[in-house]
Amino acid sequence: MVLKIIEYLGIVFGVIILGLLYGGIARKVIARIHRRYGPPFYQNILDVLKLFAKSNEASHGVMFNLGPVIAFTGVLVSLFFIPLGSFRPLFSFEGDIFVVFYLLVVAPLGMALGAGEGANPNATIGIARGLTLMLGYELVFFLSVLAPMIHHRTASIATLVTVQSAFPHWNVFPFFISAFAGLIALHGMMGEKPFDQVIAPHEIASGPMVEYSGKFLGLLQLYHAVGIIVETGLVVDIFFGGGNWLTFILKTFFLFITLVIINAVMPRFRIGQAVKFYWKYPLVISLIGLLIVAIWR
Amino acid sequence: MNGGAMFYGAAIALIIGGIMIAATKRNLIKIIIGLNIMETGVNLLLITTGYISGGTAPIMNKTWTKVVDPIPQALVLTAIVIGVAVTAMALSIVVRIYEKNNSLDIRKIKEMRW
Amino acid sequence: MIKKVLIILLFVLLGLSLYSVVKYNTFGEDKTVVARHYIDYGMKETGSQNIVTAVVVLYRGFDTLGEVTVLFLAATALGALLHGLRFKSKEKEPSSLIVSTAARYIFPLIILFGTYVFVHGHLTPGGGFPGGVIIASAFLLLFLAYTQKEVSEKTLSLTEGTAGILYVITGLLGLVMLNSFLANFLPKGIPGKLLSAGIIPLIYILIGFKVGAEMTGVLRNLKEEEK
Amino acid sequence: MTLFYILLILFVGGILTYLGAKISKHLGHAIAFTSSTLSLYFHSILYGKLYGFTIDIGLFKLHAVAFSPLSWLIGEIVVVIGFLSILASFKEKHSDFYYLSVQFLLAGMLLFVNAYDSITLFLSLELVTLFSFFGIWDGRKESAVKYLIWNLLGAYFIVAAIAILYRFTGSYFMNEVHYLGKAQKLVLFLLLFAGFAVKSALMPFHVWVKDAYRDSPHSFTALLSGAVSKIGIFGYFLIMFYTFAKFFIGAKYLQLTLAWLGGITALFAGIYATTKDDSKELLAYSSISQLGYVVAGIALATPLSISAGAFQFVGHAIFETLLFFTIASVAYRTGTTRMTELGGLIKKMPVSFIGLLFGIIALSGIPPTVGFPGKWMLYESFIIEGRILLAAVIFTASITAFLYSFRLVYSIFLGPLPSKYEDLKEAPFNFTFPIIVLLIPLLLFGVQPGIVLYYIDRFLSIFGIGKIEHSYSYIVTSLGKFNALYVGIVFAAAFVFAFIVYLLGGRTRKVHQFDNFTAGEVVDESYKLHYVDDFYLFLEREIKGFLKLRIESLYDWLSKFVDGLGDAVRRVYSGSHGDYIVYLGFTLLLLILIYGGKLWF
Amino acid sequence: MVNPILIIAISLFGAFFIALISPFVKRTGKIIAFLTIGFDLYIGASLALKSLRTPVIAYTAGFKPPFSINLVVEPFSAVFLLIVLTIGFLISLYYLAHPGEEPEDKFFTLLILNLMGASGIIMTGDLFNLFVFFEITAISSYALVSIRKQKASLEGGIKYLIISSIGSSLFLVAIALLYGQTGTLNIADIAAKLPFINKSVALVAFLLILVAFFVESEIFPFNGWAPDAYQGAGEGISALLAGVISKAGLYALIRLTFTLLDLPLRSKLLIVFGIMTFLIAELSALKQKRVKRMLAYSSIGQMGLVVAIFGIGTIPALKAAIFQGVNHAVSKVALFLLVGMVIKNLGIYKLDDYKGLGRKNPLLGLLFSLAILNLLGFPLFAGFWSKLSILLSTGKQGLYLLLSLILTGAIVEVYYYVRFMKILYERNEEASHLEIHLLEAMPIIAMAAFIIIIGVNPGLITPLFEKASEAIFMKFSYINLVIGG
Repeated sequence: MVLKIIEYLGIVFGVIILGLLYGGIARKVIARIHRRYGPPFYQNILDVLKLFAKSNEASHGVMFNLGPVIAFTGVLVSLFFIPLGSFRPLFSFEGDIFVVFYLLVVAPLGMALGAGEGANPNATIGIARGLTLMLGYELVFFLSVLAPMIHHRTASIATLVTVQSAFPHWNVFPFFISAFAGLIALHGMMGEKPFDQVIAPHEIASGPMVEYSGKFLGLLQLYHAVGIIVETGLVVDIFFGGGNWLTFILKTFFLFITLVIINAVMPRFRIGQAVKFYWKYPLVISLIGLLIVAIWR
Repeated sequence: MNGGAMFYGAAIALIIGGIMIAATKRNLIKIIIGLNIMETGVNLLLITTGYISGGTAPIMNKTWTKVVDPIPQALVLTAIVIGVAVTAMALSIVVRIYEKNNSLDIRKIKEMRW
Repeated sequence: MIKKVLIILLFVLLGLSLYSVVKYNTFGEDKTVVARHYIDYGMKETGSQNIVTAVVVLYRGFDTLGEVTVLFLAATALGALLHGLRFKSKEKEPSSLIVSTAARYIFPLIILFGTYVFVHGHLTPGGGFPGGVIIASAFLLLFLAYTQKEVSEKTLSLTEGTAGILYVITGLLGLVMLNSFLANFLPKGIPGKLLSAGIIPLIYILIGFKVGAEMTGVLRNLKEEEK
Repeated sequence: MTLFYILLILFVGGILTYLGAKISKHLGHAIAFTSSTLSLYFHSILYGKLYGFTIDIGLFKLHAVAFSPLSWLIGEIVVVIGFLSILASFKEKHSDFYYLSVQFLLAGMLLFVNAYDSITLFLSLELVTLFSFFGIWDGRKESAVKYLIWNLLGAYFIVAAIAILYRFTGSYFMNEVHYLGKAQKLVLFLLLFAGFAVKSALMPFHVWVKDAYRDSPHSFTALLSGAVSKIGIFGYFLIMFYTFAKFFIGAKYLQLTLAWLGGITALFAGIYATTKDDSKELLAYSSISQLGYVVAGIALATPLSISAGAFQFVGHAIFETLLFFTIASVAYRTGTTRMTELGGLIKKMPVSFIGLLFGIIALSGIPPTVGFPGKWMLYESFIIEGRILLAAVIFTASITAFLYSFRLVYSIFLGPLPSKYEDLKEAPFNFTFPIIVLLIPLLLFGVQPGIVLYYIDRFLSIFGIGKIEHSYSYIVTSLGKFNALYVGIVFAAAFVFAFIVYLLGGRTRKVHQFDNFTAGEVVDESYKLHYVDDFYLFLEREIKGFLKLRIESLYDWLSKFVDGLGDAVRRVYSGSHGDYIVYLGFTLLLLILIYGGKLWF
Repeated sequence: MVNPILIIAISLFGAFFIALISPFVKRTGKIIAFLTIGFDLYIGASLALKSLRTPVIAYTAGFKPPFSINLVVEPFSAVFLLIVLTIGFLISLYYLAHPGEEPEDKFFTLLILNLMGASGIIMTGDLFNLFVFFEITAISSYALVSIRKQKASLEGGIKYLIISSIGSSLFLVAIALLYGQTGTLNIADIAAKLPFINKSVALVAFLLILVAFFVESEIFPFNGWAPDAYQGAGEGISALLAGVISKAGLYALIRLTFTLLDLPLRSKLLIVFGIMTFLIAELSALKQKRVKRMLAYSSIGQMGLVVAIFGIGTIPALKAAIFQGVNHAVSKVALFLLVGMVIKNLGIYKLDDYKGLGRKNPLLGLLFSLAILNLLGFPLFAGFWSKLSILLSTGKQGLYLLLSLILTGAIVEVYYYVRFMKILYERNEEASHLEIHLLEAMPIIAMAAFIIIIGVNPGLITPLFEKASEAIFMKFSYINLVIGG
């Protein structure tokens, strides 16, 4: 029992470190593309440590404090329902893809609640944009994920991973259209350019995070780090066959870096444009993907 | 044209003529006259219905041979009285209307509508 | 104009269609059961020589009661409607000497004639209604001749009220004695005599008074408004 | 006969409340409290029993029998919410008649869910309509009129169906429709469905909801949304799985049409909800949207989807009521329900905030609350049945739920606190008590959905529909599995972990809300820091065309048309006697010509 | 010994008595009218009770029908007699505390005679006698409508008089036609001879009778007089029109079309004209600004509905129609009397002037609401059961179009009545307080009690309607009753 708990704690820490490293590498990659030097790849770990070390931080109230905690809780909970490579947390069998969908919402909700109490309109604008954007990408993501699900007649992520365990059986091959739509959705989900209206540092000063500093920002960094692994991991599990811990890390890493590279060269949509974009192209693509599945079956 | 056709025709003509007068005239007195003509027509119709060829008044003294139907006569008696009553009623309303409007024109009393 | 023509057309058509039905009713032929019965047995059953009177007062006496009521109603309604009416009328000229003198002599004669008509209702054509109206015409003459002449409302009211109540009581007596409203509970006598036909002359007398009073009332009311 | 006595208690209690309140307000309150408590108690002890009664009123016999297991469940929802609503309404200003109407309304609803013959059904439906009308009447009369007209329309659909049913079956009992033809069954079914659709505010019969919910007394809105709308849903269950069960289970296209109707309702209402400024209007649309899920679920008529619908419907009763009670408590203190005038109340009304927070969490369907299992089963059943587009529509609808529910919680409780609310206190016990009470099932059924599902199972098995695999904590479908208890445990553990991490950090210091990041400017109240006006303006801009397409405009046109017709028709009465005579003559001539045309020839 | 004649005799006695003493003792009409009508009601009620077991027949002048006029009280006429006399009694009770129209003695004489005429119409077994009583009712109604002597009442009165006299003349033409064919005037006798009548004559006579009594029972397009008469008349008289006069016309219509001339086209005509009236009147009521005119249109509409349901002609439908007729009478009379109290106190006529009255005067508001809700057919009120029976009986015959039209009209009706209720309960500080005399409110309270008691237990009264509808349905039992035995 104790061992089990320690094991889980270890995984959590591992994921956190991994996520932070991904973030750091992303900064580096972007910098290089922008012909800058960029920070070291471990910079994010240092940032978090620094932030947690600070004290005497401004707090605006209980919900303001709890917001980051809930956000972090949200991603941690989702983590336990997603198979991480060969490592299958106990609960990944006890909840399927729809559970994960809804668990993934908890984190943004927590952030939103916390930011809301900060009484900074920038934060709220960011959240409103985030929710609106959600109206765009979530549906696309949902529809693209449905394709392999319907084909394999299961909603359990663990089962999906099992059926595509060998290389040529990756879902991305038969469902490449859906996977493509899913990747566009993932891009928005992760808030990478051109879908970074939520943060939009130059417009609304980092949006929801505007009032946060110190350990709150640290928690949000952690949330972000774990979020990267959870979201890319979900796509890897569904479309790219999961794999053992090494291949899983590699797959998520390459997926993430691809998105980051796109991010680095893109400008930003207006929020209306972004939503409209999702309703136009990816949605149609995902529907075509579903249609193919329907015909194929 | 036999007698029946004549009397019945006259009765119907009176009725229709009376109604027509009531419908088209504007003077209240004329309208009431129209109604009276109509009543007369109805009475004629009733009486005609009770007529028996060659019959006399149904008074059973020594001389009677054939009498007309007494019932319509009784009915008409009643109907006449009722007609008088209605006319009196109508005239009294007209008097009042004249008092209010100083006119007998029914177009002046079209205030209540719709 | 077109409207008027259309209306005329409409009613002419209505008349024609009514006529086309009315002509199915036989004309001048012998009548059926009920009328036959009245003609054959009427005199025996009622004691009245005048079958119309028998029908009016006995067989369909209930109608007649209604009829009286209608007249009463008209008088009352007239009184009610013209109550308190005051025209700013022009000065009334007194009528000419000829009229007023003649009226003085003719008035009692008319009254007498009216009385004769309603008393002999069961024997000869006539009856309470004509008689009453004749009496009222006497009062009309009076009103014409003497413009200032008044008939007391109290008298009229008393007359018509009493007559009416007596009529109802007569009917109720029939109900009490013969178990039928307006039944002839008096001896029938010999048809053709003045004192015959049981309650018929009685009722006709009451009707005569009542109608006389009511019609006079109507006239009085209509005269009144001219003041 | 217990049910009869419950009804009697409510009826007599209502009258006594009315009379008592004439003597003293408190006496009236005491009587209302007593009668609602008694009815709650007596109804609760009926659990698991068969109960009912028959009374002869001369013209008809009224039968009330708990023939469906849902009867008790919905009855219990009704008495619980009724009790809470009455409790909360003591603090509000009401006419004496209000308490009478609420108690009569409860009686009507109890009678409705137990009605065994169509006369009783219609009688109780009309009772519900009338007395909820009086409830809203206590708020604002225009909306009450609108409510009444619409609900009468629904009732008339139902009475027409009953009349036709009576013609063909010669019976007032609802279940004797076997030997009707298919088309007849369809027409009857649709008539009844439309009737109940008005009550449960399914599109396109939803237009009364916005006004009725916004303008009814706040504690009464909870009852309206939590219990009265359930009447319509119970009606669906009644016709789909009892009266027309054999017909409906087989009618695939009909099921699909109705399910789509539910889905579209859920989506459209969700979108409308995001654009509303008034919190009660927003919740009204959210209520419509949530009930759309229910319809979509039960219309699909598989055991899983019915369970989903039924669960969602229990969940809706809990969280929607909770939300309306929190709004009621806010409105009680601040006197407004407009979100633009509120803000920052979390510091002043923590209990209400917690209620609203959990309410919206459940509303958005986030586990481990009561909102999730229903939605989960719904998706699973749609995918299993291959209704993918429908699933997508529902899914989109549930995203809109995030949008509007965040707007709700932010605009009222978060953001800066207007200075006029500095001295605000938490709402009185009458309001916080219902909130706290409703939080219990909200979480309990969230981690132990089986409690509700076992009850739904009884319904499914009695009506021979099938069964789903579940225990108290987990549900299994052919697609996947969901263990609510584990989600709950993981949640707790993760929260503890995250909190520990939080505690690891340095100390914090409390600052005023205006003391914030504003690019160096010093702000005060003259700066509009509360982002509430046109919250989703950019979204509204994108869907402008869609928002213009409203069924209301059709209804407006219709009402204008009737109005104009009335104006035109009454001109027949031209006031001229000549015209009247001509009408008379003309009609007579016409009749003679029609029926006696041969007279002429 | 209860004899139907007594109603007529007592009424006449009362009326003549008022005439007799009014020149000497003023203002006794009120009391005498109240006593007379009360006595009438007592006799009527005992007659009705008796007739449920065995129908009562009374001959006049000691001869059997068809040679003399007879009065018949069987369950159908008993129900109408009860309606008419009860409503009349309540109206006279109302007038005990409410000032009558001037001149009072004559006014009450007219009232008594009007009721007598109505009960005569209902009881008589003779066609021509029916005409006479019909005229008594009509003439007294003309007088009662115009007795207020204001412009509006005179206008209403003269229009009523013109249209109604034409109607009654047409009736007389029909009588002449029928007499010419059968040689008898007894309703039962003519009905028995119906197979031998020339078809065309029967048809035209039927149509004439239909039109004549459509005029009286306010059926479109013969009802041009009705809104004006309602609006112009005093409020008690409007109540009388709604509760007594139109009901008597309705009775005659039903009796003559069901018993006298039982032609197959009746059903269609009654339904078509009835529902047309219902819809047109309800739509017209929608835009009215005056309370009384709105109530008038609603009254017309209700009559149309009742006639349409009578047209269906099955026993359940007849029962429903009678029930609805009773409910309409009760509600509408209550409404008119309430309006009368408002007008007496405040002198207001417009809908908008009622703003806040119900809030300020709880009793008034309550009674208004009760009457309205009953009329609209809400549960716990008697109207619910009658509306329900109507709809069920309509559906039972498969008349779906009729059903949907009724429901459509009902929605319109609900709309304008609830709007009225809304105005009554609107917040208005300037609303005045009403002095309500308890005696004046007494009849309305009695009607409210009736509404609620019947609403909770309709079984108390429906057996009566059941019998009545059987009685009117069985034409031959009536014929046998009058001339068979």
